[in-house]
Amino acid sequence: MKMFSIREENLKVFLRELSLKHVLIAPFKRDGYFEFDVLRNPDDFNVNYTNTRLSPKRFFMPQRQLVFKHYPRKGFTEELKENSSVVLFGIRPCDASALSVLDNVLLNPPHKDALYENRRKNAIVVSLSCTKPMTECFCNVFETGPIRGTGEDLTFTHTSKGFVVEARTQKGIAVIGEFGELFREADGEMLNEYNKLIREVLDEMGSRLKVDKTRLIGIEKEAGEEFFQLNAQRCIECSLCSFACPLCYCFETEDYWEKDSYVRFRGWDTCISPLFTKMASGLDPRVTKADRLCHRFCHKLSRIPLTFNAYGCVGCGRCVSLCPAGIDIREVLRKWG
Amino acid sequence: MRRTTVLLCTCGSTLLDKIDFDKVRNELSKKPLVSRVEVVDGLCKSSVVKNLSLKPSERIIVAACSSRFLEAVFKSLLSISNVEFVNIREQCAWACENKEDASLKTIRLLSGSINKVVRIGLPKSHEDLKIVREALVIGGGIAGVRCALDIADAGYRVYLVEKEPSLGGVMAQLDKTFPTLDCSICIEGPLLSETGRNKNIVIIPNSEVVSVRGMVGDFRVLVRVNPAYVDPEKCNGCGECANVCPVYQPNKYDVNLKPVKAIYCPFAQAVPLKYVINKDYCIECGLCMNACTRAAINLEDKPKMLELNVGAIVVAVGSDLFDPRLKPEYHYGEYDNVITNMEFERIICASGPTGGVLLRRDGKPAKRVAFIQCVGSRESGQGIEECSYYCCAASMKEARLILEHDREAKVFIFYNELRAFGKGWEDLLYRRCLEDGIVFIRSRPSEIKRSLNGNLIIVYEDTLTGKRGELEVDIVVLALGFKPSEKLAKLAAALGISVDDKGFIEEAHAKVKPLETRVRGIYVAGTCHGPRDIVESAVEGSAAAALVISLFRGESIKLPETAKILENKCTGCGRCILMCQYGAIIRDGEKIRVLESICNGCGACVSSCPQEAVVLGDWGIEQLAPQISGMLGD
Amino acid sequence: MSSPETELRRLARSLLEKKAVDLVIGYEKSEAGVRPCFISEPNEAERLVWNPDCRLSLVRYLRGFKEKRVGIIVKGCDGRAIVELIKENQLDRRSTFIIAVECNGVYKPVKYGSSKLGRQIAEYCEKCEVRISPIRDHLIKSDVKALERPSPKNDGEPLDWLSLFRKCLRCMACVRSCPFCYCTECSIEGFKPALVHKLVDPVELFTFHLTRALHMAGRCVECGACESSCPVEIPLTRLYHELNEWFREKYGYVPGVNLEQAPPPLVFKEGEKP
Amino acid sequence: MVVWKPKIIAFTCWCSSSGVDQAGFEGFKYPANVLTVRVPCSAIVNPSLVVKALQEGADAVLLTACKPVELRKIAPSRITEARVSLLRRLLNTVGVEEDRVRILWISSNEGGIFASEVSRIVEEVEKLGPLNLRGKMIEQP
Repeated sequence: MKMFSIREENLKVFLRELSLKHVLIAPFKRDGYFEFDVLRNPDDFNVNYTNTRLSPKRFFMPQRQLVFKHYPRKGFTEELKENSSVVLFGIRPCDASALSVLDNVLLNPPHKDALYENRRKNAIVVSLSCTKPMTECFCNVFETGPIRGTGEDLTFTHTSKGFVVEARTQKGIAVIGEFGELFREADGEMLNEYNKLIREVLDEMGSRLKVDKTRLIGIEKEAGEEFFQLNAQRCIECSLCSFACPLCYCFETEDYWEKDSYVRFRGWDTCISPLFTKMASGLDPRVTKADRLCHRFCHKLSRIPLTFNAYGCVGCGRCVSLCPAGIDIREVLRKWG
Repeated sequence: MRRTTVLLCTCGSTLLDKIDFDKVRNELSKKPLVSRVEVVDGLCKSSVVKNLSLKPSERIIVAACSSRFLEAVFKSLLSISNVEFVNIREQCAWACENKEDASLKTIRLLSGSINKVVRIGLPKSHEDLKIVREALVIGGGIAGVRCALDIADAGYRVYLVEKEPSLGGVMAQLDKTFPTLDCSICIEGPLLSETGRNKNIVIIPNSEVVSVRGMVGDFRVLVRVNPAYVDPEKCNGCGECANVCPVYQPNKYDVNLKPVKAIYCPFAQAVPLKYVINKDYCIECGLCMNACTRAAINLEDKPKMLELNVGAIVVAVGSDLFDPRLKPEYHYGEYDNVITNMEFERIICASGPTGGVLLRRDGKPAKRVAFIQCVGSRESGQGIEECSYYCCAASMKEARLILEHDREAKVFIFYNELRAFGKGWEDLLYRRCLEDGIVFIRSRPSEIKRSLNGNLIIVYEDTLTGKRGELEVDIVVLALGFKPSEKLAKLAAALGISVDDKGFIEEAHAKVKPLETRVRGIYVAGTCHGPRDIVESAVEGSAAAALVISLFRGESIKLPETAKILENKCTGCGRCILMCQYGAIIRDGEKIRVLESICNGCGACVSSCPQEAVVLGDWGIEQLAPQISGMLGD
Repeated sequence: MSSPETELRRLARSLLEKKAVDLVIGYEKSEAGVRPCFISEPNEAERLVWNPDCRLSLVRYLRGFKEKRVGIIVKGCDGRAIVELIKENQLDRRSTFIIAVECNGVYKPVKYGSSKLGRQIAEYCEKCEVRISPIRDHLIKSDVKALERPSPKNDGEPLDWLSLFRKCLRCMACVRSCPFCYCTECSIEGFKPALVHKLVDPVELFTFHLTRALHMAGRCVECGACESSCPVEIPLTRLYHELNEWFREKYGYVPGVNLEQAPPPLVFKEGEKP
Repeated sequence: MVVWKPKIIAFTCWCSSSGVDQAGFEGFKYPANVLTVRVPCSAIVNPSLVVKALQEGADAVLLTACKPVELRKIAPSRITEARVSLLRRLLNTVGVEEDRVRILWISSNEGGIFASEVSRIVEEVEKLGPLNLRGKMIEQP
């Protein structure tokens, strides 16, 4: 795809223009750490932001959303409101890649998820490359970063002379076209710096963790492994890893009645919860914590790859950093990768 | 699916201009789960309710007047448990300024109740308790005997447990009763022998209650029967054994004033009239065994444990009296001629140690006698703070007995307030005392001194005149107040009932449940729950019997709703125990248990449990939270 | 004099060698910092560490080992939690070997996307008055001086709790990490959607947090397990502290400092002013 | 324009509930936005329910109970008293006016007191304004 560039001082202009035409969501600092939210003032955006503590998946899969209402004397009404087009600016390549995995899972016919599609179809995803990956990051393992991911429409990379912009999809090209006066083609000097940057960052990260991904498929056979038993002792069964993960997409539904209608909501669920697989009969195929923990890793590293041809982990490092008990997926990768 | 029906009552069309029933009906019909909304006139008429053809499985919301009026109608007509009552008359129609407000409030209240009623499970199979129609009366004094006789006469079996060898209690020890000066044992004696003859009464003398399990209708009571060393089945009370017995002991019946043999029968009118051995004095010489023609004596007798299964218990164990040694200024136990009123009763009694002649300990006749009232009552610190009820009348009676024996005698009564409130007390006691020249001195004497000739000198200040004085007398009688014993507290603990701050047994309610205790099925009579006289004790014995009989007359007991612990949830943290003011929740090993017979259903435990492992009827978060949501959801 | 860490390792090793305990719960080093570890072999004792990153209370793990004799490393607050748990009949004192380590305060955790520079002492440690567990079988004194406690700040300044609650994900990390959340069915998890639904309705976060606060009132030992586990850094300990203060004022009750002092029933005596 | 009226939930114990009935019976009028929830005893009201009521849109919550001195040693409503005090402290901390939760001593024959107290409280809550927790918890500032 074509490489463009935008000058540093024009970024704010671009953001302001974007926010006038679209709902602009970008990370900015609130209470000490960065979070995605509607960016009202482009000055709040800081190019040197660290990745957001919580993943941006909630803009496409809210923690809880209405599926339908049913009125006793009228029938069903589906709650598919037309969304205004959303621009997610400043997403990191890992999180953008997570969106492409989600697309793979949720937009593949015949099992299309209408609620997800409704939010996703008009969204424009603009990533900003990581040039200083955090210590928890291991996106190099799954090739989901740090410079380029797999789900972006546009990829911005910060160099000393401005931003190198790569249009990755037709949607991306359309955005460049829309704000043509701000962008120009990237010159050779800039591209050289860009390529050098890619090499440097990848080298730095590669030295941290090297994994032979083809071997990961075999984890499933190791389910009884002591490793999981040990970590299960530690696990406190909060659902933080799943909630923080940019591509944990398991959901559950809840039905109840309100003033004049029955409603169905759906929202995030987590396979770490002891209730996740518990059936009404009392049967539970994953009784122990170790079973559930193993399942989580197997699903991400072996089952999703087998079914959707992509990994269920993008190496963002959120679960590693946030787990109160210090359970670390990198240990799994080291052990079996 | 179970149907949910809303019944709106127009209260004889009187509410039509207060509430817009059409609007209410329309709004409610829109709601999920509501299958039927009916506007009817007069739900208090059973014909109206019958016409609605309600089914037992239906959930019903009754919007009408106060549930106090309607609950009975619905309970008697239908076996529907899921009925919710909403008061739209007193709380909506009559309390709101206008029709619009009242209608809105009606809709809101009903929305809440609809949300609540669907959260109530299927009717619980209410297992009624079967009643064991036998009663236990603890204590064979006048209250216990009266009670046992009344229950027995109604046709129910009664176990009468008495710690002494004979029934009778304090009344049997008294010489005369006030105000009529009737002979005490002459009145009580026939009652005692009637009790002994009654086929429905099982007298268990020499015994005490050790523990109680179970609840109303089905108590299991463990009784320890202390050894009498004489088989009551064989003993015919001939007294041959006592004749040969070489050892004397003080007789408790005579307040230790008169000796009796170590094998003895406490008094002539004793019921049962059987001999017993006091092992503290018996030297095991075996003479009695030889004398007994029926081989009734067994010196190796051991205590026996007896388990009784009864449906109700009456506690009538009486109370102790204040220990006058705690008042050193009166020198009781030190000065021979300072005696208690119980000792006086035995001395003045014809069957007593002196054959009814009032003598000083040195054998001289007593000519001047003083009574000191309120010893151990009506003062803080020692004794009890309240009036002991009986003693003014008792001392006046005793004063008159002295004069009956000896017209020349001089009697003084040191009183604080003279309380002659009972039937006949004023005319038959007080007036006659005045006429007889008994001197009343309003004072609480500060000290009793002893002069060289052995006479006693009472130091006092007359609080009417303010003058200090000293009075020389032969004998001082201390009118002792009641003082509940520690044994009573132990018994209460075994029974699971509570005692008040003075140590008397506490009533379930001082005004409206005066004879019931906090444990359903356990009643109280006589002086063990406060100072009383003979009349009141007998009244209470009969009244407690009536309560027992009415309990036994019913087929089964409908227990009020009590808290229940969901054992699969309960972690045993004990916060409910901490909260229960009735002491109805206990730790039973690893588990927590609700004592249903004590639980009052206040629900303090329900709201103290962090995970709703205690439930009480339909008043949990599970029902109330949706109710609130429904009310506020507009 | 040996460092606390060395002493700790030696003690754990000897306890395991003598079979005085089946298991020692302590902290070990992990790639991201420090994490709980469960040691049952004497030679594994070398893994144990002790430093100001050992913040997560290990007491909550005790309920997983009810059948075993457990040695546990506790800070002052964790020891107080044990005291309260014994009072609540949740812990067998005899099967627990309490290794008290003098605590000089722990660091605030460094979470995803926040700066690692300038480690700060956790806010709840600033208020802490019990640095050594009141209940213990062995005491390990600290050789380092206490972490610098900045003079308590923000105390007078009320927080905007509603907007803090709004950030909550209801991931249940606060509940799951808490030594006291041993209920078989958490009332605010949404099994029975009476108080809060299983799927979080944002307005229900108010009920969620207030209910939890009410359940913690008079029990919370302010160990900060909830706060340090929270992904959105809600200072829950400060909220619970406020309710503990109520208990201290009304009943003179401070949770966890005295095993003999029974928790007060939530009742006002006659004449007491509410 | 719709005039805002506060919504108030009143948990009424058995005794005070018949006091509320008496208020209507004697013809005392009080604001219609006071909605009663009948419970056997005030002590059964879990403080979480009060919180829930505020969350669901109540602007204030009342607990009516028997005055403890009327009873003897045992008075479950003293538990309620203590709980309300604790809850008020909590609400105060999180920035909700504590006067939105109150306890009222109402016995069976005090319908008149109920009516007048409730009217006064409604006025006070009107001065406090709407609580609107839903707005505060969901909408961004």
